[in-house]
Amino acid sequence: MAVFSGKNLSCARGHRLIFEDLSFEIESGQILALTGSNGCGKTSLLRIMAGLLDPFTGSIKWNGETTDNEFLSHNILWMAQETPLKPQLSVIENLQFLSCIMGGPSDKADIQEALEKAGLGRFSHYPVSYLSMGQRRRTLLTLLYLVKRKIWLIDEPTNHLDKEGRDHLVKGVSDYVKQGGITVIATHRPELWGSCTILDISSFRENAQEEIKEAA
Amino acid sequence: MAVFSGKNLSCARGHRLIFEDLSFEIESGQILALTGSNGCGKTSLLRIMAGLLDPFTGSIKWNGETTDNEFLSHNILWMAQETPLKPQLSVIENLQFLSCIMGGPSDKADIQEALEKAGLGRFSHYPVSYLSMGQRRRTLLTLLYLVKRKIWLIDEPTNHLDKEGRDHLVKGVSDYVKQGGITVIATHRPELWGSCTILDISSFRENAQEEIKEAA
Amino acid sequence: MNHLNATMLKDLKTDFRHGGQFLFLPAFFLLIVMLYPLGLGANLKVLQTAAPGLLMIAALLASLLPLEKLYIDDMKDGTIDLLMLSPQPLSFYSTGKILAHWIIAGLPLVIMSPVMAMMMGLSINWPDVLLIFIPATLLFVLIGQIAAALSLGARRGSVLLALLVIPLYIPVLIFGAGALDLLQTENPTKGPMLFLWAGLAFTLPVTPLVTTKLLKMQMD
Amino acid sequence: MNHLNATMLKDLKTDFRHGGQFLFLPAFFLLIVMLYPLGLGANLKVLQTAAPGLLMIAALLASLLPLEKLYIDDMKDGTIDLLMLSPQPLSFYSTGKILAHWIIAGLPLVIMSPVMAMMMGLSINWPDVLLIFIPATLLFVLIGQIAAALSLGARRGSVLLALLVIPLYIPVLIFGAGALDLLQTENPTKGPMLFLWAGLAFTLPVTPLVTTKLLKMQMD
Amino acid sequence: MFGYANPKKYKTLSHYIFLTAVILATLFLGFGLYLALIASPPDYQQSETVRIMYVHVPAAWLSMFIYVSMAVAALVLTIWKHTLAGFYIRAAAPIGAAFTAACLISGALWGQPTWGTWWVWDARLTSVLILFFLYLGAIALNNAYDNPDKGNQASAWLVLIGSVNLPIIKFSVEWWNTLHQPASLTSLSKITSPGIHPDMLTPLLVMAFGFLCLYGAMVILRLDNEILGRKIHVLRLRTING
Ligand code: HEM
Ligand SMILES: Nc1ncnc2c1ncn2[C@@H]1O[C@H](COP(=O)(O)OP(=O)(O)OP(=O)(O)O)[C@@H](O)[C@H]1O
Ligand SMILES: Nc1ncnc2c1ncn2[C@@H]1O[C@H](COP(=O)(O)OP(=O)(O)OP(=O)(O)O)[C@@H](O)[C@H]1O
Ligand SMILES: [Mg+2]
Ligand SMILES: [Mg+2]
Repeated sequence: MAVFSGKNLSCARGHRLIFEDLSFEIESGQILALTGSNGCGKTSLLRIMAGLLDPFTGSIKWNGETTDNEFLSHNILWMAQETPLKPQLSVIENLQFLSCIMGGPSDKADIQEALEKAGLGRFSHYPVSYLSMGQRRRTLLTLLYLVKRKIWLIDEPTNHLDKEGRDHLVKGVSDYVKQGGITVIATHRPELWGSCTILDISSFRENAQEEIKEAA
Repeated sequence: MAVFSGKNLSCARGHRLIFEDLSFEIESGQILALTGSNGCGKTSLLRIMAGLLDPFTGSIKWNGETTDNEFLSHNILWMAQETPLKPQLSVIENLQFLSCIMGGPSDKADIQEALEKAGLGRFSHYPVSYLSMGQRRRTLLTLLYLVKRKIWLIDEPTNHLDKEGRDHLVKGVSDYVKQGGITVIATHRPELWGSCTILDISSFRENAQEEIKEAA
Repeated sequence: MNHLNATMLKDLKTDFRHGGQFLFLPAFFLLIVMLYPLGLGANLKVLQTAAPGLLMIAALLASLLPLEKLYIDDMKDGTIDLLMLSPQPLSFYSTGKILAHWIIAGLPLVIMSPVMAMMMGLSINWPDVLLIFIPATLLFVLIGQIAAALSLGARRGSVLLALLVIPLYIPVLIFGAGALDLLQTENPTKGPMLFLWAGLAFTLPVTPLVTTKLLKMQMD
Repeated sequence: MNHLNATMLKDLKTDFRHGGQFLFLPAFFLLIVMLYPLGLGANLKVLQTAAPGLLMIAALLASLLPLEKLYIDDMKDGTIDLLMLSPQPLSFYSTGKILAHWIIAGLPLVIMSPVMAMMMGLSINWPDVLLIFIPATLLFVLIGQIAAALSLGARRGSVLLALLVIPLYIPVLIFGAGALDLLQTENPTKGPMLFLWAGLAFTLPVTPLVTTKLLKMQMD
Repeated sequence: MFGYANPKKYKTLSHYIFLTAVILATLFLGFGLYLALIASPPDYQQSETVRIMYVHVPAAWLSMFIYVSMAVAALVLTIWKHTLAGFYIRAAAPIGAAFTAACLISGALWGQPTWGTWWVWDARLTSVLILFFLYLGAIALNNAYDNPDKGNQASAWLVLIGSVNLPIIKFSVEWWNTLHQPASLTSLSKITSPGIHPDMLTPLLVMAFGFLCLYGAMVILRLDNEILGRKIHVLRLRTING
């Protein structure tokens, strides 16, 4: 049973301490939902988990061993709050590039198939700048089915999605964890994700949020 | 009693007809919630209402008269899906600029006050690039209280907001319509907005979604 | 505070905080001017003959560089939508943009130009240099603004931008370099300089109106 | 398909669809070269002495202009985050970037260079011109990449970029212009040209590694 | 050697170095100035203006020496990740820039009477100017990041890359024929027979050593400041936390 955990994490951004002394532990087959008020550090924690941000103290472990680049780059699927799609390129071109750098297939046919499944088949040759916000997010989410990784880190994925899209995503995540995946989701609606562990980050702030005057 | 209405609207984007023969009518004191699946044309309809996009057919009326630029620019408050904040400028500088171009106050003191009310007081001198997504949206929403207009057009405002932020916004909107305002909201969660008229745009598509092949 | 000020302030501040064009462009100007003696060898004679053209090209580049990004940010993040719905006229906005652009990309060069001219061995009075550089930089900025607004919504916008702006810049470049050149010789006919000012007199009032129209046209 | 191809394709396509540097830069090169005869009054003698420096400066500027935007988009929209978490090494990405940059800003100039040299009255064989322009444009691109990666996460990135890149460009400029100049005289020592190739041999393998390191450093 | 790369151990040592450096600098600069301005003879060609040399040449040497020392520190920082090396770059860069400016300004002042011009675009002068820009770039990079460690790392890379400029400065007078004087003192071939009169050589060397001590004192002061600044940065984060 694989365990993904973090111990005594604290996080500093700019000149402020965002949260402190936070620990979590999650096993394969589980969903961890990060909640908390705006600006409490959900995104920051996800970045720390992905190794994109150095924690101020503490460390992230996989089966008890500190995660290194090698591990992270083969096992993490990272999906940020913003979409890394290039507006000038077509949907399929974007996905080819993204899937390729994430180590998935970069064959047109495979990607077209995934797009069909997500109901975006007919848009595959549209430049992304023509898509509505929800369509962009859906485009990005098809990556979940193209790339195979052990850990999904997803930041507020339901924004911009309609009801059907949300349901589809929730089902995707629950299928994935059923097969032994680990998912961490930052979300303002933990109730969507069924039986998940909830970690409220707001409670690790205390007076960390005090402001320091700072030149803009 | 003022009436904001649209008749026989249809909308073309790129080479496709998005929706067809759509009409709506809304009186002061009411909320109209635009719903529908991703890409059905909510944002497009809002843009048509604001005069930012020409309808393919039909027109928008205010008390029976077709709206013109003069009317629109004095009576519409437009809040898009993306935030027009400049990451390099501080929160207060951004709001000064936005409030100024929307004809609101551009005094530092006024804006600081509005920020305090929104719970963002301590961030006023932060560059926007330091803010979390939710904090950015909250910043933008303070404009609702700085600028006085007859019609609010808001596109999916609850994205990125935490529970408290959502409640605050819902309350703001309901207070506004109680005082005779008109609000049109594009949303995937109509249930949030209490007693509102729901307009499902998906139902005006029929075969409008037929695709026309197009060079990327 | 109105639109015009607000826009100008916003642009200047944004640049100051982030892009730093206001520092970049003069540094760039200086460095380019420095490159020539290096590239051409320290042969003063050659340098002098090349100088007018080189100075003008440096000024041209300084106005050209910020063009591409001029309206893009405001377009992408929806600021222009808000401006369309503003009670104040849109031409305030374009005028603010023009002023900010010139303050960043023109003014510093104008101030530096007499020194640069001296460094390149030109023997011209500084008021004359200013009389050439002021209209030239303004023209570069104004023409650039029109081209930027024109190419904004278009597919392959920047290709268009390049294709539009270069032909329009050439006359300014030729008259500017010509004026500098003539002033240096014994025979200072002021013809080219007058052309520059005439061009400016025509372009200055028209540009805010044209860019405003173009911006409106780009909406959809 | 790997990272390298994917990145290169993405950059080329994006530029082709939108940025249009691939058209702008050659046009610009041509313009600069065309301008000098205008400014210098078609005096072939002067033109010839100035030509080597001018050609090199034009090539330098062409590589410099796209630098500012090179990594910014990928940084802003989170593409670089994804790359950090990619199973393939990040140096593939930087190599792809370098290639795309050179194809856009170097290759066209290399192809045009013999003609340009001829237009400016230089009497050099075209293979020799190529032997100078290939390493020179490559060096401009490589050094530029390092500077771009270095100034990426910094405040006032673009000022920094100019400040960083131009001092590093100067040796290439001096040797490049020197080599063109020497080839034209009776006394064709190949010294400067060898310096260029030696510089390239050193810089080429190092650059992808250095930019990779720098990109990693920029993360937070 | 890296024992002192620990800021704490360094602290005790630095105090003594600082004191010695200040004392030596005062002595040597005082004596050197006396020799340079009063005791040494005017040049037979350049008469009194030759005295500019006693500032110009030491400043030129130091501008290069400091850069070399920064390059070594940069290497240490990028390879062994010793924080102190980063602090050193931060501390040394502005001083190096100042000495380079002194070299440029004194050179220009000297150029006016001897060459009849303040400035020519020859390789030596230009490469010193580039050195000056490199210093400015390093300073700018140091301060361009929210996280000072990032600033140090970025700056270290620039210093490393920029060090290609050093041989160009050094050998510019030999590779290109220029107006500027070739090195008569520090050139390898002439080491056995310095082409400079001992009456001028002594004050020059005394001044140079005085400059070096002055630099030592200044850099240590600035290093201490950097270390304190870092402590403040960390303390700030901690105290906010209560
Ligand atoms: C801004 C202008 C100048 C700059 C940037 C400059 C730069 C330098 C540099 C870097 C050195 C150190 C050379 C080495 O150790 O290899 C140096 C040395 C020297 N410079 Fe200058 N210099 C300038 C102007 C002048 C002028 C006008 C003169 C006098 C005519 C002059 C005379 C000397 C002499 C005599 C040395 C000592 C050479 C030796 O014996 O090693 N310099 N200069
Ligand atoms: N600039 C454009 N050019 C061509 N087609 C466009 C353009 N913008 C949007 N479209 C198309 O118009 C349709 C409606 O887009 P719109 O943004 O109005 O959808 P929406 O209802 O707001 O969707 P969402 O819920 O995802 O925000 C989409 O199918 C989209 O592909
Ligand atoms: N680059 C940065 N520099 C300085 N401070 C930052 C930076 N990025 C984020 N912050 C601050 O860190 C805090 C946490 O940000 P984060 O993005 O992790 O919040 P979040 O929990 O994801 O919020 P949201 O729900 O709004 O997305 C915020 O208060 C924000 O102001
Ligand atoms: Mg977040
Ligand atoms: Mg929408």
